[in-house]
Amino acid sequence: MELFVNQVLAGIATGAIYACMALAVVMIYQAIDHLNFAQGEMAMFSTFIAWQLIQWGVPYWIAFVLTLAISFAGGIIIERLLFKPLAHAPILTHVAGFIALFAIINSVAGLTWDFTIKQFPSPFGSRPFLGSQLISTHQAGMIGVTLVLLLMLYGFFRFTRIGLAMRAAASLPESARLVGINVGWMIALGWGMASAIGAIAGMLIAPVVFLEPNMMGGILLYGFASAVLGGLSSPFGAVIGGFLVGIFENLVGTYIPGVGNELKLPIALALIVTVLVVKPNGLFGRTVVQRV
Amino acid sequence: MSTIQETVAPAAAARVTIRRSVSTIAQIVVLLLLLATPLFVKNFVIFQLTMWLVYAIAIMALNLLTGGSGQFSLGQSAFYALGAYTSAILMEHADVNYVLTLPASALVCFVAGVLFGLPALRLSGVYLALATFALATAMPQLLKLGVFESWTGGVQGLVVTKPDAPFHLPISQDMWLYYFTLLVTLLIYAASVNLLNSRTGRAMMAIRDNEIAASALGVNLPLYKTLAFGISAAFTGIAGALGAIVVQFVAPDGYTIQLAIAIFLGMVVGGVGWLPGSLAGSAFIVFVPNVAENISKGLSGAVFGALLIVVIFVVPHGARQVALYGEALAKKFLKNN
Amino acid sequence: MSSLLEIEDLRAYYGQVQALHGLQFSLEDGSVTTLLGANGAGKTTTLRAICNMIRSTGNIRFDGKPLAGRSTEDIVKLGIAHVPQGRGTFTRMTVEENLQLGAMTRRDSRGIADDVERMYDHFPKLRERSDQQAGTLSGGEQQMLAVARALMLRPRLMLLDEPSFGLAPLVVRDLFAILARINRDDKVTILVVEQNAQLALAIAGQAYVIETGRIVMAGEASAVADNEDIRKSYLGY
Amino acid sequence: MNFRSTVSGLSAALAAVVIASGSAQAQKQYDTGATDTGIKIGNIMPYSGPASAYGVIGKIEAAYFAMINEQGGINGRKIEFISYDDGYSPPKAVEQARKLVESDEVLLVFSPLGTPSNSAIQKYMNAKKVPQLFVATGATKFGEAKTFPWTMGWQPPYQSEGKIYAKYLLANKPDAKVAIMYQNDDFGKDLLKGFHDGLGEKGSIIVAEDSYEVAEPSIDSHIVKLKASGADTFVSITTPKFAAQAIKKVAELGWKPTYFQSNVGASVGSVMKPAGFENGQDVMSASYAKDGADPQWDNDEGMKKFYAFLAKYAPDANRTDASVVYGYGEAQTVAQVLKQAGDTLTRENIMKQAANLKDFVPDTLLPGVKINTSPTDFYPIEQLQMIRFKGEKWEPFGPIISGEVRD
Repeated sequence: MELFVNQVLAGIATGAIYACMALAVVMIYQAIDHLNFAQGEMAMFSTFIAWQLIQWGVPYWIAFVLTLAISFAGGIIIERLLFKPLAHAPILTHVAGFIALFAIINSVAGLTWDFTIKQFPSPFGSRPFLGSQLISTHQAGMIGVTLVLLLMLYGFFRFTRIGLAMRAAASLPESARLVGINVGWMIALGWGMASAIGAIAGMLIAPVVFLEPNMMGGILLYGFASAVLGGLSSPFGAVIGGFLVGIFENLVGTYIPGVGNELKLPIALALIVTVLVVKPNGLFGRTVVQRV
Repeated sequence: MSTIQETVAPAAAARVTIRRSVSTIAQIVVLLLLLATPLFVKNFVIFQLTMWLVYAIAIMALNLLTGGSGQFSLGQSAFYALGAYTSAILMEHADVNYVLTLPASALVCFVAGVLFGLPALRLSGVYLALATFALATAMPQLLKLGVFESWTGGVQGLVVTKPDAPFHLPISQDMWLYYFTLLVTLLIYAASVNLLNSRTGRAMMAIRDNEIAASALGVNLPLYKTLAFGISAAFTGIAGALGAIVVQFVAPDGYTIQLAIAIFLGMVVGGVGWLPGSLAGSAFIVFVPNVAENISKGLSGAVFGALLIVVIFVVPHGARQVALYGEALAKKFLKNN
Repeated sequence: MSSLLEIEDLRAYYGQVQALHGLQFSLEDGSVTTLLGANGAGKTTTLRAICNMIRSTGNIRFDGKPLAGRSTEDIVKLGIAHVPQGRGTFTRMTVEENLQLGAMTRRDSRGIADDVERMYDHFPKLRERSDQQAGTLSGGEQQMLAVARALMLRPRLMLLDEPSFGLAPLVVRDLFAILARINRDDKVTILVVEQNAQLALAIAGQAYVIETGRIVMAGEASAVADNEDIRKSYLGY
Repeated sequence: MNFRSTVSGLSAALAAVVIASGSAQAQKQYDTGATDTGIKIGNIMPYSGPASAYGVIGKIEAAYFAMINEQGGINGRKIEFISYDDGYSPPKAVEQARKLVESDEVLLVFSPLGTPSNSAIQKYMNAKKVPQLFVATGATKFGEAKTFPWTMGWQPPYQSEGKIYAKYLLANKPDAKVAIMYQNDDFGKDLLKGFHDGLGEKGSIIVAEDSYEVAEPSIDSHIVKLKASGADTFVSITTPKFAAQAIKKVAELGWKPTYFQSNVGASVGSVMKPAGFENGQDVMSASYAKDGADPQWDNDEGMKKFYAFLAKYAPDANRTDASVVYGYGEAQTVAQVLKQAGDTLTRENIMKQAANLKDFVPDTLLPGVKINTSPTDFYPIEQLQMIRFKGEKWEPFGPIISGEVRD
């Protein structure tokens, strides 16, 4: 029983990583209506920028804010330079563009900062949280930040006009144009926000997994899986999805005898696919009711 | 991501003959080049060309799935691996002749494809992308699994014996494998073309264009979508088997998500849904990395990415777009003469 | 009365195919005008060309200002509301959110809130369903929503593309009554494209008939309605 | 960055010497890839792809040969080092190996990286009788002189390392309860096997084993599970990132086991420092090379040469990266082989000389560790010394241990 509780707690701690990334995934999905395979690398790059600033002696929080601003601008620039010209290309061509972006960012980061792992500071420290050695103060802080971010996103999309306009631009670009929304800039803004949220995710994840150019490889898949499990249209669902994946994966690894440990990722993914077959919009995704 | 619509200007009836003759000439030229090139190059170039054909088959198989039925897969490496291992295990543990391992691989992969296609029926777009992505990630872990280690060689992989040319033909192993692979490629190409022109193919394409309308017309959606997955997997499996024989080695690390991504990129660069484009796409994934590393070792990934961006900026519809320009030029030329 | 919209020599293209061959017409401020024609005659294309949603050449002036070179969203900001074919409803959003979106170009939050109330008065069904996803509305309700959303812009010109399509006759009658009232009370100029010529002619002042991208007849709606050929082709008696 | 160092023309003076010494000329023997003026060496590295972290080995080797060339080459011959990228993909490795052998016509392929890539090309290299020298992996199978006489390893085989930990444990803590975490690949399984073999019939002291995948973002749950097994000894068969995560997590959990960390994950700069020095106290490992980040070697003759080399030829390289030290040591070893081969630059003689290294000591090896090979011993480095982490550095303790694969 103690092992079970421990694994659930460890799962929540790991799940916080996934939840963070899933939030960034949902953000970009809201903006461009599909997934960005280079998102993990963008987050990694942002984290390196923060790390570099800190190395240069910039205090953590100033570096944090600067990184957010740089990432936001970077996201917009990438959209304007790379994806706006492809606006009329087929969607699969966009996916190829994401892959190209992935390769470029990874390679440039590797050359600039090499591949040895770097320590990234945590603003929350890493002492036991409330006496539990399984969740550190950093991980608790990470969960806290994720939840705050979630509330802010919810408010943004739900209650602000620009949030509403972004949702409209993503779901029906042509209609959005007909109510006077500049769809192109909404998409760029979405990229900027997704990139900034990715940066937060990266800066929160790096103290746990250590910073290096390949740090996001595995995490992005988990982020996608969490977002899809929770529902791509629902930031709330994505966060819950992250924790569920973290916990479930640990339990599979611990309790399925024989292959459980070696196959915990495939089993977790198989479960997600099963969920999708039953609930194609994810656990918390809004079902689209359509009358013809 | 499920609807792929590439608009090709509908050719007027009068132009069709010219168009046909242009494409026939092009096909003959390509075929002659394919037949003759090995006679003039070094063995290692023949080996490269063989790998090029192998990946072209895999890309063709993905084209059949995506271009033919509108489904999307980032998990082709899984079927490629399955085919490779089936062939390797049969050859090394059961002494089966390498030629016979190809249909065996095809069969195994067909079954796997159908089994995977069933749950995939309910998924589309990003969901299908994730499911196939998951498959690609899971496959190397399955291959490493301790339970199968006596068969798969576990993390160490399996070494495969390279076949000699039959009938004491006086050609090198490499050249023989090249022509053997070429034959298989042509057979699969012909089969794919026929499939797309058949009732089945038309049903699949109807699904691609509009699922609801297709089902209203009486197309059995589940059957054809599953079938599309099965056939695509079978062809990919053959490519994997050939790859294993040519490389003489299979290991879990050879079939990671990187391979699935490469196959996908090959399809996009070649032009989605255009079978001959598979050759161009395959050339891109086999040769462009070499170009990239020649430009810069430290930044080879970045150079590759940049080249890829150049390609999709210039021809967002891939090699097919180039072919259409070429055809238009050829037509002009023919008319003026 | 002055012209609100003037169109000269409008040509439009879908890829290589030319869909409009030099249209010429104008709309008087405060009028209701209908554009009639068979399927594929170029009616929808004309509306899309006005909003610069397809490639076109020629002169289009709105309130004296040329529209050439303006993006769709800029044209909308000038006060042209376009209710597209298929209504363009944001099905994943609530009814209320759809109305808010209609007022995207406006800055007066007070006025917007008032207008939302006014729309609920116009269309009481929408008030009942204000928190529902728009996709759950019936076809007629969605059409009402589309018109209401367009009105939230406080447009000077409203373009309607086949508003009666797929609706029950009774619903269509309601809808056209409301359109007439909007034109009268709110002084909104209306250009309506219709297959249902009878209804359209009943509320319109002016009518144009378009065939394969060319205007073949123009005049007072009543005169057009009396024309023998038109009666045979479009009105069916 | 061009890795092909150009073959410079034969200097007039050198030509004169060669012509003058008629007897030497008579003994000259060349295979493809060697001439009076140069030697072509091929190499395969994962510059791109998942293992790109190791690409730096190739860069350092290229820099090393640039230095050799600047100092006049080896026996007057300039080294042309041709390095290709295989992206850690076995099929690509085969393609590149064939390109090196058949198109670039190199004399030997040196330091190709990774077990999968080397497994893929081993049969080809041996069939072609081209040396596959000093492969950059510790897999035990690359030292089988009888079956594959053209393939030789360099670093201590992972199995030897595993055996050394086992023997240490049996001698010092025979009643330990051992928990093992290993990377689920050739490296992890090889080292694990060595550990099992070393324990022999005392295998029952292992109470838990858990593998992890490199794709896993965090290994916390494995540690939690292993701790729950009640073990008092922890063997971490991990690469740097996971090694650091494990050291940190074990400390955070308040678990204080006797801790063994595999050598590949024991770098001061890229593991112990990020993990936190306070968390890594008393962790043990086994080592054969000096650590580039360890200040205790600042006045060491060998390391001074190494640092001077870095400063001049690879100023961008990160000296705390164990791969940098590794590349230097390997390159120095192959240079020694070529030196020994003299003017008989045949592939056969290269293998003969590679199998005839006697007490050779590259600058970067721990004091006392020597390279020895023989026609039946294709494992150049087989000696390791136990090390323990104290303060901010590794302290060697105990004797130099030989961990021959077969005993």
